[in-house]
Amino acid sequence: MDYTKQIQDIAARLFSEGKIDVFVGYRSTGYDENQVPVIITDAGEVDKLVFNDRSVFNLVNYLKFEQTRNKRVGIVVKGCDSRALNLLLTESQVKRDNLYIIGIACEGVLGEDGRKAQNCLECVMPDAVVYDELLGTPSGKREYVVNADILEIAAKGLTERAAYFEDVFSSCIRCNACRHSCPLCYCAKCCIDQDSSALYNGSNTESSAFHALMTWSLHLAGRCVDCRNCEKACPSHLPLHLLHKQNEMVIYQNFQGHLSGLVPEERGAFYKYSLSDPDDFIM
Amino acid sequence: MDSEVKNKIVSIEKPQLEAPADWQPVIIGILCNWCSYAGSDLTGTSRIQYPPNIRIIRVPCSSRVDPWFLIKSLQTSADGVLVSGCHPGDCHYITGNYFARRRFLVTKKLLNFVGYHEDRIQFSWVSAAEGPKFAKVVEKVTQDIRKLGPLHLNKKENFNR
Amino acid sequence: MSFSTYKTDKAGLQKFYEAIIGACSTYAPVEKFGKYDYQKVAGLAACNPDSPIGNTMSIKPLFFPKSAKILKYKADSSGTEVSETTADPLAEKRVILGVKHCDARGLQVLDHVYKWDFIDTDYETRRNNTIIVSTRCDKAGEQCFCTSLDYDVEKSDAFDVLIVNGDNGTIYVQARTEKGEGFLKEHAGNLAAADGGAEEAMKKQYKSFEDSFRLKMNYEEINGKMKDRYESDEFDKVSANCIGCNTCAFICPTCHCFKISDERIKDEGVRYKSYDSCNNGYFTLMAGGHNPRPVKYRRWRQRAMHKFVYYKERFGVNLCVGCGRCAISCPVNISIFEVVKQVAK
Amino acid sequence: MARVGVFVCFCGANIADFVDVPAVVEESKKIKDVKFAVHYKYMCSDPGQQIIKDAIVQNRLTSVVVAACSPRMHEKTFRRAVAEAGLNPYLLEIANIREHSSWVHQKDKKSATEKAADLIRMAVAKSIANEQLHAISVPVTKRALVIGGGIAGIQAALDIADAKIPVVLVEKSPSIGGRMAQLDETFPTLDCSQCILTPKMVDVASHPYIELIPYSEVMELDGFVGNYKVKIKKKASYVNFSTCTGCGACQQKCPVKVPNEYNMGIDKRKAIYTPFPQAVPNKPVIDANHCNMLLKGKCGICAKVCEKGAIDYTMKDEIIEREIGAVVVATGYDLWDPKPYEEYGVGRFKDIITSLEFERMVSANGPTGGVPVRPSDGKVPKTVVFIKCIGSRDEAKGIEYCSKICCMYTAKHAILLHHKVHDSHAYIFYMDIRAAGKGYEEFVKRAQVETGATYLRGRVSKIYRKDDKLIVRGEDGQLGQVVEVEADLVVLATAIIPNKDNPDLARLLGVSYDKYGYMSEAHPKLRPVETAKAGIFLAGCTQAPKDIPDTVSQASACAAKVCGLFSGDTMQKDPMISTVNTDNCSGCQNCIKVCPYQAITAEEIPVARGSKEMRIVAKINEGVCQGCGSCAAVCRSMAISLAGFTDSQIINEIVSI
Repeated sequence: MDYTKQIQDIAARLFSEGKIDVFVGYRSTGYDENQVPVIITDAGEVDKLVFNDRSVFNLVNYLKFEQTRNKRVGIVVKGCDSRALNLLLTESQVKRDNLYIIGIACEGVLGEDGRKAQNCLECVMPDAVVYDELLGTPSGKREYVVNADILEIAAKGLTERAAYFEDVFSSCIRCNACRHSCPLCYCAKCCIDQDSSALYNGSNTESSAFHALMTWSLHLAGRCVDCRNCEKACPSHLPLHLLHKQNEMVIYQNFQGHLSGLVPEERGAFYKYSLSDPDDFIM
Repeated sequence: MDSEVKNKIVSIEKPQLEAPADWQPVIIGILCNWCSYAGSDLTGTSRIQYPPNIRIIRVPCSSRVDPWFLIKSLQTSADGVLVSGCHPGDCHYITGNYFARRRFLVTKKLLNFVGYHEDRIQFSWVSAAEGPKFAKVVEKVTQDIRKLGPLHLNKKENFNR
Repeated sequence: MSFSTYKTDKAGLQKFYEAIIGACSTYAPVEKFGKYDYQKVAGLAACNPDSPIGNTMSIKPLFFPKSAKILKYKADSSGTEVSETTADPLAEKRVILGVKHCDARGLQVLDHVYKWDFIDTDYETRRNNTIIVSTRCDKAGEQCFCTSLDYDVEKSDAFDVLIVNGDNGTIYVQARTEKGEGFLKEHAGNLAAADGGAEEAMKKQYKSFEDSFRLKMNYEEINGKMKDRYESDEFDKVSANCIGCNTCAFICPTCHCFKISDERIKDEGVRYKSYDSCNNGYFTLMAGGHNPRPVKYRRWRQRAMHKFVYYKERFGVNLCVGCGRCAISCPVNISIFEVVKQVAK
Repeated sequence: MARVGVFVCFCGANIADFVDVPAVVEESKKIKDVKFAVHYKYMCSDPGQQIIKDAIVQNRLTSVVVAACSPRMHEKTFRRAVAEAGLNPYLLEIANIREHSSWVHQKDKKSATEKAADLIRMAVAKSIANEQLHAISVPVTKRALVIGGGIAGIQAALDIADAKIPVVLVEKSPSIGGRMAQLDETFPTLDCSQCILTPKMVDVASHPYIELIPYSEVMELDGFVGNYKVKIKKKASYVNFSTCTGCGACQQKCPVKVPNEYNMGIDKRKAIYTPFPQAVPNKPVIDANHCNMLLKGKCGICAKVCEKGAIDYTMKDEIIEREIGAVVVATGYDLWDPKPYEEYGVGRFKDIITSLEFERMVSANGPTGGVPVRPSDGKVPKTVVFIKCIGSRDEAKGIEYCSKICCMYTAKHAILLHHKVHDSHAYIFYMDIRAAGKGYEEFVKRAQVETGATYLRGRVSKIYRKDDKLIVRGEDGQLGQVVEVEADLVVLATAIIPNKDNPDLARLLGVSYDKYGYMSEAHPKLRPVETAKAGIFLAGCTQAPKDIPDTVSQASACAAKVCGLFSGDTMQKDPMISTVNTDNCSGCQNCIKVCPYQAITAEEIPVARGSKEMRIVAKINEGVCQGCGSCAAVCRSMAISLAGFTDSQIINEIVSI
C-alpha cells in the first residue's frame, strides 16, 4: 500500500486549481521509517507528502485546530479515519463543502512492532466511507469480531480485573494526551480537563484518572471508531483500547449492531434508542 | 459474566481489607421525580419498612442521570448505587428513560469490566403506584451490597478512611 | 577532590545491586505496559537497572510526584481545621538505580527553582535522602542530545554513583559526590578497587558514546539567538502539528508547573499539588475570561523561551537536559531540539 | 459565604416518634454552612412558616432547608413562605425525612435518625449550589383546538367560544354529532337524543367564535402550552362547500351503494353522501374509496346533476395550520367487536346484533323506521334477549374494566322495545346492575316494572338455533338453574373501547395513554381533565368510558380549564429548565436529538464578539422546555445545565453523604 505519488499529484492539482487552502497529510520523520502529520499550505511542499502502511495517525484530529477551521481542506483518510470524519459531519463540526477527501481503501497499517496493527486486523471497514476520490481497491465491510484482549480480561476474575485496572489507572499521569489526540474530542471545554475540577477531580491521582478515563470512554461510547490515536499518544502506554472496545462490544451486541460512523448522518449510540433495547438488567 | 466467577468473588477490589464489625453499607438512590420518587413516597405513606442504608437523590427524570454521577458516587461515598425511573413507555418526559437505559447498560458493563461487581450498580423501574416494589428493590440492593462489603477503591487512597 | 573508583564485572554488578536492594529502600526501572517506570523494588529480578533509553518517566516523580497531598482539612460549623497529611512515602532514605545521566541532571536543574526564594521542604528532604546511582549510556538514542547542552556530561556530579561499561565486560563504579563516596564505602563489598586504566577506559567509553549522537547543537548560539526571536513567525510553523496534548511537559524531567486542587467528601478534604502544563489552552486562562496565550504558537513560544531563555537568564542553566523524551512521547514527533533549532536559525 | 437555615419538622408524631428530632437538629448545627437550626411541631402550619420567615430575616440566611415530608407534598407551601421573607423561593430545599425515613424505618430509631441527619446534610449541600430562579412568562395564543365533534367536543367548543375565545373544532367524519347522534332516546329521562343534540350542532356551525373543520384530522402538534402550532389535514371532500346548497340531488342519482356507517351497516348509503339528514355541515362528501369516478374515472353522474357545479374531482387534501394555546381531546369511543364469543354464534347467526344496531333500529330516523326487525327475515321480534357485559369485565375474552353505560342503556332498550312492540318480552342476562347516578336506579326499576322485563342474573353459556328461533341457554343465578329462552332476537351489550386512533394521537400530542389506549389524566382524582402535558385536556370517552352527563360535565370542565389558562396575556412557567452556556457549547447538536419536546434548536453565533466567523451552538426555547434534563446528561462539554438539578447540586449531594 503506497499511494505517495497519487496523493502528491492530487494535492498539487487541488492547489493549482485553487480548490483547497491547506492539505493535511503525512510526511516522513526523516530519520526513521515513521511518519508524522504535516499541514501543507503551498503547492511547492507537496513532495513532502507520503502515504504507505506507516501512515498511522488519524489526521481527522487536525480538523479541530485553527489551521483548518473554516478553510478548504484536503485530507487523507483511511477507513477508520473516515468513520470519525462521518461523525464530525453528523455532529456539525466540519462542513462537507469545505473538504476534499482522499479516501484510502486501506490494507492496514503497521504497529510499533512492525507487524500489522491489532485494530487493523479487527477493522470492520477498511475502506473510506466518505471521500471525493478513492485510492486502492475497496475490500468491503467485514464481520465484527470481538476484541481478543477484551475476552481475555473478561475471563479473569473480578478481583484480578480490579487489580489490573488499578494498575492502569495508577499509571495514568493525567496528561490528557488521549483526549487531545482523539479526533472526536473536540469540545471547547472538556469535562476531564483539570479546570473543570470543581466537579471532576482536579488532581492527577489514581482516583482522578479512574474518573477521567471512565467518563471519557463513556463520552466516546457509541462514537469511538477504533483508530487508537489515544493509545498511541499515551506516554504511559496504557491499554486504552480496552475501555473503548468493551463499550463498543456492549453497544454492538445490544443495540442493533451499532458501529460508529459507518453511515453518514448516523447518530452516536447514546443519541438514539430502540424500544427493543435490553431491559432485563433492570429490576 | 459466568456464574463460576460470580460465585467465587464475594467482595471486590480489595478483599484484604476487612469490613469493620459495625460497617453499614452506604447506598445512593437516584430516583426520577414522577415515578420512582413518587413510588418511594408511597412506600412511606404505606408504612412499608425497608433497610435504612439508602440515601435518596431526586432528579426530574432518569435521563438526567449522567453516568459520571454513578462513577462519582462509587468513587466517593457510596458502596452501591440504585437508579430508578419510570417503566418504559411511562416516562413523564415521553422518551427519557429509553435514552437513560442505553447509558445505564453500557455504564454497568464497563464498571463491571474494570472490576466493580455488577451488583454495585443496579437499576429498577418503579412506578408511582409501586410502593411495595420500591421497598423490595431497596431490600435486595442493600442485601447485595452488604454481601459484597465496603468499596475501598480510590476512597482509601485519598482519605485513609 | 577525587573520589574512589571500583571495578567489577557483570555478575559483580548484579551482586552489588542485590546487596543494595537488600539493604536499602531501592527504586529501579520496572517494566509496566511495555515501558519502564521507576518503582520501589524488592528484588533485582523485578527490575532492570539497564533499561533502554526512552522510558516514559524520568525520576522526577520520585521527587515531584504527579499528585502530592499537601494538606488535609476538616470544615464544620466550629471552623476549619487544617492538618498535615500522612507521612510522605518519598521522604525515606532510599537509593535509585539505573538512572540516566539526563534524568539526574534534571534534578540539578530543578534544584534551582525549588531552593530559590522559597525552599520546598518536601522536595529538599526527598532530595537529601536519596542516593542516585546512574549508568552511563553506551550509545545515544535517536532523540538524545544531552551532550549538546550546558553541562559536562562526562564530569557530571548530578548523581552520586556512576557506573560505566568498560571494555571486555569490565564495569567501573565511581563515586561522584561525598554522599556517593560514603555510600560506596558501605556497599563496595562486591567490588574491587579499580586500577590505573580505569580513567582511560571510562574516557574511551565516553568518546564512543559522544560520537553516537545523531543530534548536535551549539547551545550558546541557541541561547543567544533565541533572545531576539520572541516575535518570530517560526513559532507558528513549528507548532503547526502540535495537538496540544501536554505529554511533553508531564514527562519532561525539568518541567515543574503545577496546580492546586481540593477533593472533598462530606466535611473532610485533601489538597493536592499536581502536574500541569503550559501547553494546556486554559493554563493562563484568568477568572475574567482573558487568556494571554489562547493559541498554540504562543504556548509553544512560552515553552521554548522558558526552557532556553528565561530560565537561563534567571538561574544560569537551560531548562532542558537533552533527554529527547518529549520527541519520543509526542504523538506527532515534535522535538524541542528541532523547535529551538528552527526558531534560532 | 453560604448561611443555611435548617428547619426540622416533628410532623406531630409522624416524624418525632421514629426520629430523634432534637438530635438531628444538633447534628445539623455542626454542618459548616448551617447558621441556624430549629425544630417545630408542624413546620407547614402558620406559626411554623413564621419561624422560617423570621429566621431568614434575623440570620440573613442565603438558603433554607426544611426537613419534613416529601417535596411533592409541601414544596410549594415552603417556597411561598421563603418568598414572603424576601428570599428567592428556589433557594429552598426539602429534606424528605418523613416518607424516606421516619415512616419506613419505624423499628430502628437510631438508623432513622442517622439517615434523617444525612438527608439534611445532602439538602444543605445542594442548597448551597442553588441559584436564584425566576418564573418564566410566556405569551399565550388565545385560541383553543378541540379534537372530536361528538357531544364532548361540541360542549367544550361551545363553552369556550361562549367566553369569546376562538375555537378550532376538528372532526374526522363529514359531520359533527358523534355517537350521540346515533342514539334514539337517552337514559334516564328518555329525551330524544336528536332533539337535544341537533340544536347544539347548529350552534356550533353558526357560532362566530367557532371554526368548524369537518372531514379532517390532526397531523402534527408542535410547541408548548399557550404556543402550540397545529397542522390539520383537511381531507378532500370533492365537493365545494361554498357553492353546494345541500340539495341532495347528487345523492339520489349516485349509482354506488355502500354500507351505511351511521346505521351500523344495516342499510346502504351512496358513494356521495351526508352521513345523516341532520348532519352539520349539511353538505355531502364523496367517499373516495367507493366512487367510480375517482377509482376508475368512469361515471361523473353527480357532477352532471349538480346545478351549482360544486363537484370537483380534482380536489386534493389540504393542510391547514393554526396557532393555538390549548387542546381539548374528545375523540370518543368505539365498540368492542364481539367475535371472540364464538359459543354465542356471533357471526353465524344473523339475529344476534349489537346494542348500537338495536339502537339504530328503534330510532325514528333509523333504517327500519323505528321498529326493530330480525335481520334474518325482517319479522318483528317478540322475544328479545339482551346480554350484558359482552367483553366488559371479561379478562379472558375482552377487557377487565366495566364499560359503565351498558346497564343503563340495556334498561333503556327494554323500555324502548316495549314502546315499539307492545306484545314483546325482554329477557336480560346480567352480572350486576350498576345504576349509580341521579335517577338511574329508578330508571332500572321502571324498566323492570313498566315493561315486565325478566332480569336473569347469570352468564349465557351458549346460543344455538332451533328452527327460526335462537335458544339462549344461560344460568339463572338466583334460582341456581339452567334456563333456556327461545328468542327471536339477541342483543349484545358490547364493551366500550377507546377510539382505535387514540394511541397514535396520544403520541402525536405527547400525552401518555394506558394499556387499553385511553389517554391518561394527570391525576385520577385531583386533575381528572388535565394531562401531564400542560395545555392539553381530556373530555369524554377519550379518557375512560362514561355516559353523556359525565361527558358533558368533563367537557365543560375542560372549557373552564382552557378559559383559566387564557385568562392572562402571559403565563407563568416553572423556571427549572435547561440553559446553554454558549462558551462551552461545541455545537454537536446531540442534545437536539434527545430532546423529547423539540425545545432545542441550532443557532449561529459569532465566534467572538464582533467576529464575522460563525459557529453553531444549541439554543433552548424556554417556553417549550419541560426540564427533564436529558440534554444536560448527554452534553459532554457540560454546556447545558438544568436549573434546580445542576451538576454541582447533584455532585454536592453525592459527596456530602
